[in-house]
Amino acid sequence: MTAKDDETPSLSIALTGSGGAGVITAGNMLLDAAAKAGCYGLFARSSGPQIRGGEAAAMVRLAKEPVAAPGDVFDILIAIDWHNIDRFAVELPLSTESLVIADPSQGEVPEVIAASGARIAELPLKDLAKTVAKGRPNMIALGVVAGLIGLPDEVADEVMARALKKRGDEALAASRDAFALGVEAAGTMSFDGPDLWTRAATRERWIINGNEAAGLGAVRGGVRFVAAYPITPATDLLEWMALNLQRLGGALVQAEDELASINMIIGASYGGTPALTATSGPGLALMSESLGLAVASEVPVVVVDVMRGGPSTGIPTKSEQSDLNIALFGLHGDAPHLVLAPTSVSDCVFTTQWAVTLAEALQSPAIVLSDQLLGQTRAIVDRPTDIAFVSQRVTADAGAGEVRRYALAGGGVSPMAIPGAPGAQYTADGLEHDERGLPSSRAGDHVTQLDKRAAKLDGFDYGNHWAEIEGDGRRAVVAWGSSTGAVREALARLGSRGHEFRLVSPRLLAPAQPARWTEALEGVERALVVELNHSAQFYRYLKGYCDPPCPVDVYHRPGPLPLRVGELVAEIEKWSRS
Amino acid sequence: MTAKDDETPSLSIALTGSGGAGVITAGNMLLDAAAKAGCYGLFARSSGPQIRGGEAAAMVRLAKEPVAAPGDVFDILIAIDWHNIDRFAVELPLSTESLVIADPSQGEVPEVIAASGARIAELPLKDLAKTVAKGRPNMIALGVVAGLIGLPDEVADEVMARALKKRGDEALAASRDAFALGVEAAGTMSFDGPDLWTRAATRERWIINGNEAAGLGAVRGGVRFVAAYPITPATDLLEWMALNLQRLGGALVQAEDELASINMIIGASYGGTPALTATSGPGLALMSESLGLAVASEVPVVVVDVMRGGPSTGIPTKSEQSDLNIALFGLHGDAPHLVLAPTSVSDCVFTTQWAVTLAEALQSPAIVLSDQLLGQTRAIVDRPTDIAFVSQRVTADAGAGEVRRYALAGGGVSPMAIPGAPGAQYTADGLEHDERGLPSSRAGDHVTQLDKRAAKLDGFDYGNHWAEIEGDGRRAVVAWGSSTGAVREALARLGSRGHEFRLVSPRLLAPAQPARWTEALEGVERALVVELNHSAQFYRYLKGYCDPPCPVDVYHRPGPLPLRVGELVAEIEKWSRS
Amino acid sequence: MTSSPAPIPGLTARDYKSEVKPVWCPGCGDFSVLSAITKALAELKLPPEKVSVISGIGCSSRMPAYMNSYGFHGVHGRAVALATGLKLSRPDLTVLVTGGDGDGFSIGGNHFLHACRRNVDMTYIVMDNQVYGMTKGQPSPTTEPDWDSALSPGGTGLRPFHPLVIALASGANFIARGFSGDPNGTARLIVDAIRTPGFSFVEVLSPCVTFREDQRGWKKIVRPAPVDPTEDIGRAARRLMTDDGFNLGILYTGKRKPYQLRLDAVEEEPAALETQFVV
Amino acid sequence: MTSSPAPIPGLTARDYKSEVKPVWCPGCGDFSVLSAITKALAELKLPPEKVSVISGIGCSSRMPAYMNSYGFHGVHGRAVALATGLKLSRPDLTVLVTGGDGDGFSIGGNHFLHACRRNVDMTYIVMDNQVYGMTKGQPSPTTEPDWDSALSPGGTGLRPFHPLVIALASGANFIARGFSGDPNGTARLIVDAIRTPGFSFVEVLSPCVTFREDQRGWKKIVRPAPVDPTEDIGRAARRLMTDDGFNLGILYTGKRKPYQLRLDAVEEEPAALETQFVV
Ligand SMILES: Cc1ncc(C[n+]2csc(CCOP(=O)(O)OP(=O)(O)O)c2C)c(N)n1
Ligand SMILES: Cc1ncc(C[n+]2csc(CCOP(=O)(O)OP(=O)(O)O)c2C)c(N)n1
Ligand code: SF4
Ligand code: SF4
Ligand SMILES: [Mg+2]
Ligand SMILES: [Mg+2]
Repeated sequence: MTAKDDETPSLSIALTGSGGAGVITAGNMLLDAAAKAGCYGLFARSSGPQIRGGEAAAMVRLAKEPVAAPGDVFDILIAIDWHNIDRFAVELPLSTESLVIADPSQGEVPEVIAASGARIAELPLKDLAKTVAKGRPNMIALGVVAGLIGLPDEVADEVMARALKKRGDEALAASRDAFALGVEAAGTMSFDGPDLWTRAATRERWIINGNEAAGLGAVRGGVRFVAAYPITPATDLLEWMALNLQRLGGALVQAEDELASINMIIGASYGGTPALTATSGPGLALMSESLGLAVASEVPVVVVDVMRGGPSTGIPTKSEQSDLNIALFGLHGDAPHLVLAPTSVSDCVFTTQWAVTLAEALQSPAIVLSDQLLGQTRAIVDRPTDIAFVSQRVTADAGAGEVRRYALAGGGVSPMAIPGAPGAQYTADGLEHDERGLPSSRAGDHVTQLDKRAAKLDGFDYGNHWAEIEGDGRRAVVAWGSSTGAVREALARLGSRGHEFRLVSPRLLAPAQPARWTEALEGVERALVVELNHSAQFYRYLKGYCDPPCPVDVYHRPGPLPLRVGELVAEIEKWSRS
Repeated sequence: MTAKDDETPSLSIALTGSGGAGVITAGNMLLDAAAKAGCYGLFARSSGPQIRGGEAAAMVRLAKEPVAAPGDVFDILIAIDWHNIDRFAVELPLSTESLVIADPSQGEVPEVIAASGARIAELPLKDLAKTVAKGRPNMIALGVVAGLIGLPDEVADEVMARALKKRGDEALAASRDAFALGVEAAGTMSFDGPDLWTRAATRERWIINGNEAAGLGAVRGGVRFVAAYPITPATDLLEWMALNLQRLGGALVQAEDELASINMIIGASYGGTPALTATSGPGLALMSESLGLAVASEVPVVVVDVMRGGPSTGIPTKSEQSDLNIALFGLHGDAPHLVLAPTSVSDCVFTTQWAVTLAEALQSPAIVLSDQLLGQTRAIVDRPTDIAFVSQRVTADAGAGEVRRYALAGGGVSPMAIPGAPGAQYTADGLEHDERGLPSSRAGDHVTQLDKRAAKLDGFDYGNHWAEIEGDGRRAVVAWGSSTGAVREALARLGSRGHEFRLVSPRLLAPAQPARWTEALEGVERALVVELNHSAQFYRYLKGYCDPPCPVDVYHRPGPLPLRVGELVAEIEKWSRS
Repeated sequence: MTSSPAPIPGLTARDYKSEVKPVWCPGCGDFSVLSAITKALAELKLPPEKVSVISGIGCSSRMPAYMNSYGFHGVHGRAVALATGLKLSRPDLTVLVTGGDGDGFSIGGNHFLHACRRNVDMTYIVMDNQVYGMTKGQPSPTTEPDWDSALSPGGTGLRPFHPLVIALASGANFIARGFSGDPNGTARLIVDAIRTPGFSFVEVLSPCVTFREDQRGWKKIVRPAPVDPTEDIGRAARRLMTDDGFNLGILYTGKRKPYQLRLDAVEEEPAALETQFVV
Repeated sequence: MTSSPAPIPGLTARDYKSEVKPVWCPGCGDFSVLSAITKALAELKLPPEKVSVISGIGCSSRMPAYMNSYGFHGVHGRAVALATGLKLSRPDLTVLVTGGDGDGFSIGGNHFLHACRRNVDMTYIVMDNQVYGMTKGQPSPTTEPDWDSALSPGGTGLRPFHPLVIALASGANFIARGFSGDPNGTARLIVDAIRTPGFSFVEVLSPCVTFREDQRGWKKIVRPAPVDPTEDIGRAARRLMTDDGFNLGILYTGKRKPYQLRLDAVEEEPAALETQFVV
């Protein structure tokens, strides 16, 4: 269906089927091919709790402009089968303009789908596949989609050839034939979508997911040591690091648990190597005691928390922005540290790189709040620019006289001796200490060191990177992390309807930036915070720490469903009339 | 020195000396004797980082009325020696009206002490002790104090007899003789203090510290299982429990670490036994992942956090109120739970008992924020009343048809089947689940269960226990936990000077009580939060969660020095003119 | 070891299974472990409501939901601690702990050590597949050093953790190894484990057909241990130190007294404690 | 074992000590362990700045501050993990870990297990006083079952944890026991521990004179192990299983290759990784 006039021209396509049906493969190929044909887009997957053999949905959105949120409804849903469709139909919104392609051999179109009023086209995918030697329904489905949306033939072919290189010529031929059958079948259906293929890429484009992007940002920032314990949805970030660090003279160690991984990276960083771990909520919780050690002993480390549904084990495979509280406040005692949130898949590169740089420059732990949505969505993006930050760790020169590890100089950043440097030996300590690092329970030492650790973070000039601020309306919408994408698109849609809004999306969440907040909201009558959690965590934080200069409201709800542009347009419109 | 007219008539006495000098013994005996003589009072100790042989100070305050904070200055300081006095002189404020009694054989009165301008009286404690067979200087010092403050002879004798019972007659005789020598020596000194001995006790009086009080509250609330790992300053609470639970058919298990202790109590509580652990900041941090499990699986448990100086290992033996953030927000995901804070040593009984009751009734973890100051201060108090709370755990009847463990009934509190009950089997789960407890990643189940867990806490009627509210001024001072005592006394002092203030001290910190807050501050023009931490944690929380109906300011500073009444009087006066 | 279980009147294995369909991959060894456990319970004729099955996180840790007993699906690595609190406070219950090699020996290693030492009366069944199944194929402590995976390209290079040796060294009172391909034999081991007072440890080789295809070959390698169960800790040590990981059966059974709390002491009321405070 | 250390020209034990006065109680065994460590370093002539001493929390864990090397006084129980990160990323440093029995075997038990298995080249010295000194006298995993204390009135009733057996069972490459009353002998053990590649574990019996007065009697009980160091893991196992805890000397020394990271691989720039993303 063509987008409404005020919508970003885009197409949303879902492929569903039970495990083994190959919908994820087909979805990935669709995205790859679309990228080659010059469009932007996203690929997200949803799957059941089974490790293998469960149902899955491949959800692709293609657009002429960069997009960062799922479409409001799927224009095309092609179902290889209806396995467990009840469980995730809610993730696949349809409208009367949607086209549903179903294989009659898989039974009737289920009520949850039919109820949408979508047009139904029947196609015997399974039987068709049997007409091709080794043909598979998923490749037919891919062909149908390609045919419907007008994907140039040569790109699909190129992508198939690359994807099936290892499987041999026979497999490739089977796929090609099946694909062609699909394209042919599409010719019998009517579908009218935007033409996404006209625009040639002017800049280099990448396909990357947020976990890879965070990994790349980390190594750009200098990280060469990673210790970690697997956890969904952070594991693929770790796997990317394990493979890629090898090429840079770095390495990843699998730790026995998260208590070990955080301590291992503290040890490596103390030894002079920028170090990182990645985890999700349960692992972050286990790290909180030792994050406090990094604060007190002033050792830079970076923890990427790829958030998932909470609390406790929660919903491991789905997204939510509910670890903000623990990231900000999960350490015991007064323990100031850095918290950052990437604002999009490709911003995971920048924000993680910046987090490493800040951690190093400020000798502080930094927590990066990514989430499953950013981490596991593959996106077609412009190549993220390569920024060379100037600040870095201040080290103590060897033999330059007495070295006071925790000296009250440099705005709270004291030169850090690296083991091996002669004459600068000291003991890093989590006990309260004096300037030399010797344990002290004196009130004077306690307050000076607490002041120092807060001042170095509060006094640093974070420049414009602290937030993305766009537009100039009298009303502002504040989003953070993965919610930014959907809010940005919603504001654009509202903008084209003549309502101007300001978007404020902070990348730096802690230390709190009350002055910058006030500036960002200058001239704003009223602001709305948008976030994906149950207890409005950022909204509360803003009110408690930032004295916003205008009334602030909030629209929030928990995951696992991502925020949709249409949902936000409706909410923001309602709010803006309030 | 007599107290100024507006001050609570009281006397503050410090005894100092190196390890083995016995000042702690003497201080305890002084408090015990004073209690027998019918006065109120406090005993706090300060010691160096050494386990044995380090310097120590016994700090006693005696008064006609119940007191909950140290005096502004010490009226009497008696030093057996000056070992490491530099290190803790700041904990021993003196004025020109103070009397310092020093043994000339221990060298000159150190500059930090002399600079106060206090009167100095010399007394050769060590030499005098030698004149008595097995005489010890600390008993002479006790005699001196007793003589100066007019402690009735018979009570001192009674206390000595009891304390030395096990050591035999010879030891008792030596102490008595040394004590008498001290009393005699006091006769040669001039000291003019209030008479504290006239008022006969009308109610039963106890001597108890906050750790014992919390223990008593816990067992009154029904706790019969404790699993814990030692940590200063919570260990003595655990030791009290270990001994006393035995008499009640309960027991304490020493766990291998805090990860085990929190899980052990979750297991015990799941099995139907009200269960508790106690720890301090580092241990609480380690428990946060599993506290989230208790939230999600709805298992009641109580964690008493006896706070100490943070962050990290910090200052283990000294007090601070800096674990509020982690107690409120240290769990990953949206994880509503209970947080309470006792407002005085004796309120540790009530608040802990209430915490157990609430946890049980609401099937929620509860964190009780005590601190070193409450936990380790021995206080003479009126017997805490014995409250029988009516609410209790709602259990599922065996065989009463299908049991939905997480049914959406009862305002969010669903009947909990206890293992052993036939026909009611279920699996408690930290994964998101449906009403039956079966794992679910459906959006609908997630939001209903999140709503349920929040609603059961938000909807409960906490009655008047939620806070102590006293006085009726247009200005209010808000304190929580151990700060309440000093604030209360400061407000009384200001009150007698004609300035009326309202005191608001919340006992229930979470869930946030915005409506009650508004009510408590009704008619108030301006409020001041007072707390002992570096980052104004409660102040920020109040602003973020409670929309206070009037402007709120804050006076806060970190530990380890306790808030003093004089300090607060000055700060509040300054503020009230603002 | 008890003799072959006779047909049981009354309760059958079915009575210990719930209606919930496992999320396990078709062919996963854990299905047979579920069978073995329920057969063992049927053999013991334990009322389902007097059995509690406690687990952490992992494919294998999903076990409790598939059973008709009480269950607790806790957090990763802490099941043994949770079970300890339950059993100590509720000695009347039969407590089983079920989980995986990652859950039990990696993140949960400390609780495993101390549970063996503490010797509380429970049975710990670890479905060892030498891999993290649930997180899609990372090496666990029992994985061979050269097993290639995305997280450890080329292998970890680490000596595998030997669970039975550690159990023996830290004091477990009953040590056995079963194989999911032999649910009847495994059921017999579990029966004995439950019957033996104290902490009983049963490692069950349970192939992960998805990430460790190679483990399908286990059925050809496993064999009954060519020795009798022993009570001699020295003999057991020698035997286990040289064990290749595929000997099935009871490998050690001791006589240490289980750790119990004295919960039936004088029944006083809390008020009785107050005298210690009175001035 | 090396021969008795000859007088060392140049660096002496003093050069490895800091100016900080220990907080230890007069008579605490840990003073002699400090001496032993500094003597060992002097014997090895290691530049102080190339040595890092890592610890957790406890009386014994205060060690780093008393030395003139680099140090890290981390959190309770995690020293071995912190040291692992340091050594893996800085193979040029000599890394020692020092701590107590509570720190290492109770809260730190899992890292101990996995460090033995991982076999990173470092030396772990545990001052075993069979008590929690710093928190004023609670039982530790190595405490006898009948030792009375406020937290465990009448004793824990638990079988003591045998650190050397666990070290052996989990793969430590060098296992020795020293006694603080014999600082020279202990220094020699530490020299050998440092020289032996891989994870070396040295338990030093170090009396807590404040909470375990009875340990003053240890000096009469300890004796050199009546056997030679062995490389045979089976022999070592048998020997340790029957050991009464007072045999001093090297009890096992293996030849396993230490775990190292390949950090000197192709030195590419991050930009080289970007091709994988290009459309
Ligand atoms: C604290 C924490 N860290 C990590 C995880 C992620 N996680 C879930 S299961 C698992 C490992 C499972 O392996 P195993 O115990 O061997 O079970 P299997 O799936 O192989 O049966 C991990 C690492 C988690 N849930 N919690
Ligand atoms: C997480 C945490 N839990 C508990 C403590 C309290 N704590 C400090 S030292 C210690 C035990 C020390 O015993 P050990 O390691 O044997 O050392 P020792 O003092 O006997 O030398 C404990 C429990 C802590 N600091 N951190
Ligand atoms: S991933 Fe492996 S362990 Fe998990 S269910 Fe599948 S086969 Fe079983
Ligand atoms: S308490 Fe014991 S271990 Fe600690 S310093 Fe004193 S003697 Fe040593
Ligand atoms: Mg496994
Ligand atoms: Mg010890």
